[in-house]
Amino acid sequence: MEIFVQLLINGVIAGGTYALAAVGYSMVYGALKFINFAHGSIAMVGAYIAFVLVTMADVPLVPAFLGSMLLTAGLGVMVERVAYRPLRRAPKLASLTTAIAVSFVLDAAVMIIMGADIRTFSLTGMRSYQIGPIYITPVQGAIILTSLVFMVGLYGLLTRTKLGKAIRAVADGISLAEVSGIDTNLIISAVFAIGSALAAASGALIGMDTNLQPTMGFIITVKAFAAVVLGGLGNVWGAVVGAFLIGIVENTGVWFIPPVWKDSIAYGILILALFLRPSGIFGKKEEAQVTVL
Amino acid sequence: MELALVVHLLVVITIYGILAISLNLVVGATGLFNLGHAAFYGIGAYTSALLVKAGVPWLLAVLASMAMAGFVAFIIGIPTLRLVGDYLAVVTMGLGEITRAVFKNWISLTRGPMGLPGIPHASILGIEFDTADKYLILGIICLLITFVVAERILYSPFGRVLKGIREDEAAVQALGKNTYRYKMAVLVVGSAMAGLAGSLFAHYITFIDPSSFVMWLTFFIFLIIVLGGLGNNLGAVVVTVVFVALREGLRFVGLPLWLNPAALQQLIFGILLIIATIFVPRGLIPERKVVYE
Amino acid sequence: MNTSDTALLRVEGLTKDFGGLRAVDHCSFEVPRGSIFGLIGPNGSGKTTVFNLVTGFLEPTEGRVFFNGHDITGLRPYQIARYGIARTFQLVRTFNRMTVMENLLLGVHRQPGENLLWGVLRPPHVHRHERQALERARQLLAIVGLEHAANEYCGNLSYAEQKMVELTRALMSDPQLVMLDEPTSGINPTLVNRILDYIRHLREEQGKTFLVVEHDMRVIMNLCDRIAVLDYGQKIAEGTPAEICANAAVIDAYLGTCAP
Amino acid sequence: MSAANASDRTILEVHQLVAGYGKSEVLHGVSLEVAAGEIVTMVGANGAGKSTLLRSIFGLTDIHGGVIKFKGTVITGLPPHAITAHGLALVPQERNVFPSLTVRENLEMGGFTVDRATLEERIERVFERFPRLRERQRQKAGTLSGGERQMLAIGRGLMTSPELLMLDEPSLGLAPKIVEAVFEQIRLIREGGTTVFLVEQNARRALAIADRAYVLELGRIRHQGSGQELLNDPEVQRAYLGG
Amino acid sequence: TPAPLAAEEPQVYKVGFISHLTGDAAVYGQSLKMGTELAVDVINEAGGINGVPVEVIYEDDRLSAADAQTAFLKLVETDKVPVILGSASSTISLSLCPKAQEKKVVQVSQVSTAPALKDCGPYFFSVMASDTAQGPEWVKVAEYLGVKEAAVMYINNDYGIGVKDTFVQAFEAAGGKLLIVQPFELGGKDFRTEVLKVKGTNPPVVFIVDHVAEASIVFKQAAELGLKTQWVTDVSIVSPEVPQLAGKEAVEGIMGLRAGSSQTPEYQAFREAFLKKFGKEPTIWADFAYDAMMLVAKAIEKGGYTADGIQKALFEVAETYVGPSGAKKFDEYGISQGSYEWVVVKDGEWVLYEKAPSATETPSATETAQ
Ligand SMILES: Nc1ncnc2c1ncn2[C@@H]1O[C@H](COP(=O)(O)OP(=O)(O)OP(=O)(O)O)[C@@H](O)[C@H]1O
Ligand SMILES: Nc1ncnc2c1ncn2[C@@H]1O[C@H](COP(=O)(O)OP(=O)(O)OP(=O)(O)O)[C@@H](O)[C@H]1O
Ligand SMILES: [Mg+2]
Ligand SMILES: [Mg+2]
Repeated sequence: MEIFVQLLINGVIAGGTYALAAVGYSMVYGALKFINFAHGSIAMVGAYIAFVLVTMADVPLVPAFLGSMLLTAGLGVMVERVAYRPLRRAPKLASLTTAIAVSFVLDAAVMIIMGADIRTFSLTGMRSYQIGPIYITPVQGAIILTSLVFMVGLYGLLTRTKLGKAIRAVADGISLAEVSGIDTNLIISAVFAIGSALAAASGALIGMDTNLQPTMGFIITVKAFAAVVLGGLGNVWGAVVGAFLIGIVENTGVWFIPPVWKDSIAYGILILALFLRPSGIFGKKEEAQVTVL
Repeated sequence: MELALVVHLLVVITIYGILAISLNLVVGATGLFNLGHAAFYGIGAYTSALLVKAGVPWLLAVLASMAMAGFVAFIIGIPTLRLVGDYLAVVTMGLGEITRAVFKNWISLTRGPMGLPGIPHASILGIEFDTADKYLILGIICLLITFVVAERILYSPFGRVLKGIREDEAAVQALGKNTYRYKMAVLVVGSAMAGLAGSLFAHYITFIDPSSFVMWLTFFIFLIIVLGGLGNNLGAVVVTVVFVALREGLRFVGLPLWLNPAALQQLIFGILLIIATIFVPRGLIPERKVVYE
Repeated sequence: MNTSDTALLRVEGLTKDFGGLRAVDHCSFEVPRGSIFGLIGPNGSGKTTVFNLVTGFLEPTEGRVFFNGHDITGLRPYQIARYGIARTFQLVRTFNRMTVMENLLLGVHRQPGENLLWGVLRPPHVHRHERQALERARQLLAIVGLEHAANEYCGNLSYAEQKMVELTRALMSDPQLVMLDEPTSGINPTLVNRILDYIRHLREEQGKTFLVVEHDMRVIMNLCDRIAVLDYGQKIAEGTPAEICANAAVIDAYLGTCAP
Repeated sequence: MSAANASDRTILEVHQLVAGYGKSEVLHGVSLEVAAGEIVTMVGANGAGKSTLLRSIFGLTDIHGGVIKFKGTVITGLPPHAITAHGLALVPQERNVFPSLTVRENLEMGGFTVDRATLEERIERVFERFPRLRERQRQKAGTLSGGERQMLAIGRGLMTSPELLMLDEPSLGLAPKIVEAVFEQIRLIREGGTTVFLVEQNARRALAIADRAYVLELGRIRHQGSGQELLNDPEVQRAYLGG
Repeated sequence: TPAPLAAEEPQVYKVGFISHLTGDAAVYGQSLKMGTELAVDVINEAGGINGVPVEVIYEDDRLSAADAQTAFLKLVETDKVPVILGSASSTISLSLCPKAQEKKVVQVSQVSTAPALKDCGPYFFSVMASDTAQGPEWVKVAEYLGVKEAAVMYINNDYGIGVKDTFVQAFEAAGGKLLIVQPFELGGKDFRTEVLKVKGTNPPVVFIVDHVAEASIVFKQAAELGLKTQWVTDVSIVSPEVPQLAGKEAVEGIMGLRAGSSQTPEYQAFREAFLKKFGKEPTIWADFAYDAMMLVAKAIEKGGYTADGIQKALFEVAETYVGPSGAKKFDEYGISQGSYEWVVVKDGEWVLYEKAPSATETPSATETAQ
């Protein structure tokens, strides 16, 4: 029994890291509706920026964390300018191409600058705390908490604020948004800034929980993508639920099935879920038929 | 570049060319966002390698590997082809990874991560394709056959239905076509072609292991068809040549050692990719317009 | 099966709920074979929803649809289309990255070349069918004045031109029943006249049946044999154009005035 | 109204506009003027380039030549949102609502640049004009019926209280009573001081309320005159009014 | 006697190098590259080989068999190298070896250890002992610790499976009982559940075969989850990064096998030179890469700059060679013998395991040297 509580917690911790990545991912997806393949790589850069600030520039943890979010936001805006904006009116798959290319570039750049070595924050005093039968570290707590805070914040941003509605409007029809007086370039820059800052946060926290490698972005992208789709595209809380679901399923699944099938379990559940609900857990089927008029 | 290297690269090009053409049928023509293509390539490779090692003639083995890849595609298609867009993408990505997990963990059959060494060269009726030069001839023949078949598919009334599905599946249904069957047909055919490529690969390199069939390969082929021009087979082949030449050509640039040449090659490749996509967002040779006199 | 000889399409107690909203409410009507039947009603009264229910794009909450005596309720759209029902969409759904001609050729049912094997091998009968289809497409394009655009991508056409492509595409399959959702809105009045003439021609010469949704009363009153009126998903009236014009409820809910 | 008279109060001036999509040219040198307070109608065959003209004024096409001036300022080449900021509004013919936003959110986006209080007031006005929209205000625009959608599109265009409102076939898909209402609204809007540029296939009605009108044919202005003149012109009648 | 020279003596001796320099496993390839670079520096500073400097051409295999072949052909056909170092992964090395045999190019792998490599052919060499050698050494550790019950954790790749299999076989043959044999996936970052399963069996000792990246996470998460046990690791975890990455507390007291010996003057010199050149502790397997390059240089010196010359000379020079990773004497298949030293983490550093009996019972470096 105790074991199962810990298993569940393990799943929640893993889910938290996925959720963190998924929130930022769904932000960008919500505006541009393309698989932002570079998301994980941007998260990776964010992690390295935080790492450099903490271990090389001796910046305290929290300011370093925020600083990395800020700098990575700038990077996101730049990436959008260079690689996505010129393709705004091109087919979506063209943006997927440049997104993959951006991840090539970022991964390689970090490898050139920082080397391929595995890095770690070497945080002191990061022991795990035992609460009843459960073991959890402060970083892991922070991961879960941050992902929930980000989710609530982003949900509020998208549904309650003018910016959020403008983001959805841009996603729905860029020309019409322009004609309505919305400066779409500005909005999309904002989306990338926020999305990349969230990515940086996820990268840094994942890096603190485990370690950093220039190639760590790929798996972040994949898990975020899977979580977002499972939750139902364009749905912030769906993304988070999807992420926690994947985390929990993986971890409890591994208890019964050899861990070499860990990813397969996650994908299996994903496939099953989409078989039952082709538009994701929270995606609305009726909306998929919107155009039938 | 020396001749032997050129011949080798040409063989690689024929194999990737077949992959590109086949993925193009599924993605470019029909609009099915399939991220699991590498799995069918792997199924072809393993089927063929295992059969030939068991004494089956290559010609039979390659047919079997195409049949096997097609059959698996059929099974996979049953639950997944109801899905659209990114939902399909994530599910095919998952199935691709599950397939790879099978290659990796069905050790008694595939030797798992240890890989399958000593695969005999391809041979037809006693003609051994045991040198790269001979193999190139075989590769070109297979590429040509694939090309011709794909062209005939694309520009047939059948292909017209595929394009219609890409544009608006529901509208095609309103015209009395069972779109599910068309999608299934093209997935099976495309996957069988990938199986052919897999067989060619296995008997060329003579060693296969699960790491040759990773998701990255699918993305790589994706880049090729997007830059080639979705729905254009010639573009796919031309860009395969350009890609392979460029990516491998960068090895000859003589980048300074202190700058980490391998990573720098990746970086340059990524930048070139971004530039190219921005210049030809619809691909090098956009889809050919079907003109009726 | 209660087949009636005259009705080609029969709708019985059709109902559709969207969440809490009842878009179509126990709606019943019969479209006689060889007639032009009008379906009118205020915006949002459920006309398009009826179309979607009949053609299998939506599943009814309640009620049944019969075509030629066959119960077609709940069939998939392509199955229903194969019974001989063609439709257009209120918001056009042409295949934008295909040419006008390709759009039209897709409209033909059961082409041998649409089979994978025949498509690749293309024996003579495939070519023959293709030629016939081309011939027919050209005739139809001439009627709507789009012959010059045959090889133009549909996405590059104006709104009304796309609408014409959709109309002709629906006719390519030689359907028994043609369901048109606002076929003339946005079309230049001069061209509208030509299209109406052609619809009448198809009815007279080929005995085709039409179910037409339209807001332009000149079109409806001139064209239709019978008209059903929907309001809030319910059928509030049915009759000849003259009867409808004289119906106070209809005038009140929908028409304002009526001059057939 | 004479041309000279018009130019005094000219609000929109299009001079020798050549525009199209990529390499294909649709407008081959269109010139027209709209004076403040007018209703100007444009009619023309399908595919003549009417929508292209409106899109070009809003910077949504590729402009190869010519000048567009609004109140004396050149607006050619500005991004669309900047043009909107000058006081123009466009109700496009297609894709004229945000499908995944609710009706109310669509209206809010229409008034993106307007402050909160004014916004509420204007939304209220739109709901008064189209009561159907009030009933549907929390529904996603993508699930509206065709006519409801059109009402919303018009409502969205009114949110900025523009100086010049450009409508691309506003009566499309609307029930007869609503068409009445829309044309009535257009008259009221003009009386409220807004200039209206109207593209319509419902040409008789549109010409009837127009002060002046243009006929566009194959990307060129073919006729121009007062609404009544064109209504009575036999050639126009035959070609564009259905005889 | 001077070796037979090639017709025209080149200005520089080019040596090929193939490994994963980008992508997921780049850390290993880059590490090998550093070791190689250091060796090249040492050789060239000493005046090269008979006055001719050495140049290594580094090619990326991107962990793909097809790309590895491209890299191989580029090196062989364009750069005309008679000898190639690499690759890091056994599978890529396996995929290359038929081509190397066919083209008669010497392939010296630094750290590929799959047992199947011994069938490659005469042109293949590996400077690291086969996986099969580690299992029996673990059994010795178990005997020394006096445990009859243990758990095994292994990484699910060719290397992990190889070591695990030989250990399981030997341990059970010696009457040991395995409480759990727990695999985990390469490239993972979350091994909490795997660790929890192992914890559930309360093992006195856990034998783990893994790579640096994953192992450091396993140790960290095991500590977080309160798994208290005696860890014993394979050779590829005994690297200074592991205590750094996992955190000192998490790895304190972990035992491991070191390939070769850190006590030798060769290793100390290597470590110093590495620190000087790269400003950090020697990375994983850099010592093996160093030795591979050194052996090749010696073979060129002795056998001449031809594949056949190098192939023959390699056996001879290895007889006496002792490098930072130990003695490198090749068996008939060109596979180097291994010697192991028991180490333990103290204050975040791997140090010799004091209580160990003569840890190196396999023929030791110094014994074979004459
Ligand atoms: N998916 C949906 N979800 C919620 N409501 C819907 C949905 N689809 C349609 N409706 C509502 O159902 C009602 C009927 O819509 P329908 O499209 O059938 O009207 P219509 O009679 O065709 O109107 P119009 O003449 O404007 O085209 C409308 O009020 C519409 O808002
Ligand atoms: N996106 C586009 N790309 C290329 N050509 C286009 C595009 N859109 C329209 N066209 C061409 O421009 C011409 C004018 O189109 P436009 O939409 O302006 O016509 P319109 O006068 O508004 O017609 P309608 O009455 O049908 O709305 C058409 O012939 C069409 O072929
Ligand atoms: Mg409707
Ligand atoms: Mg128009």
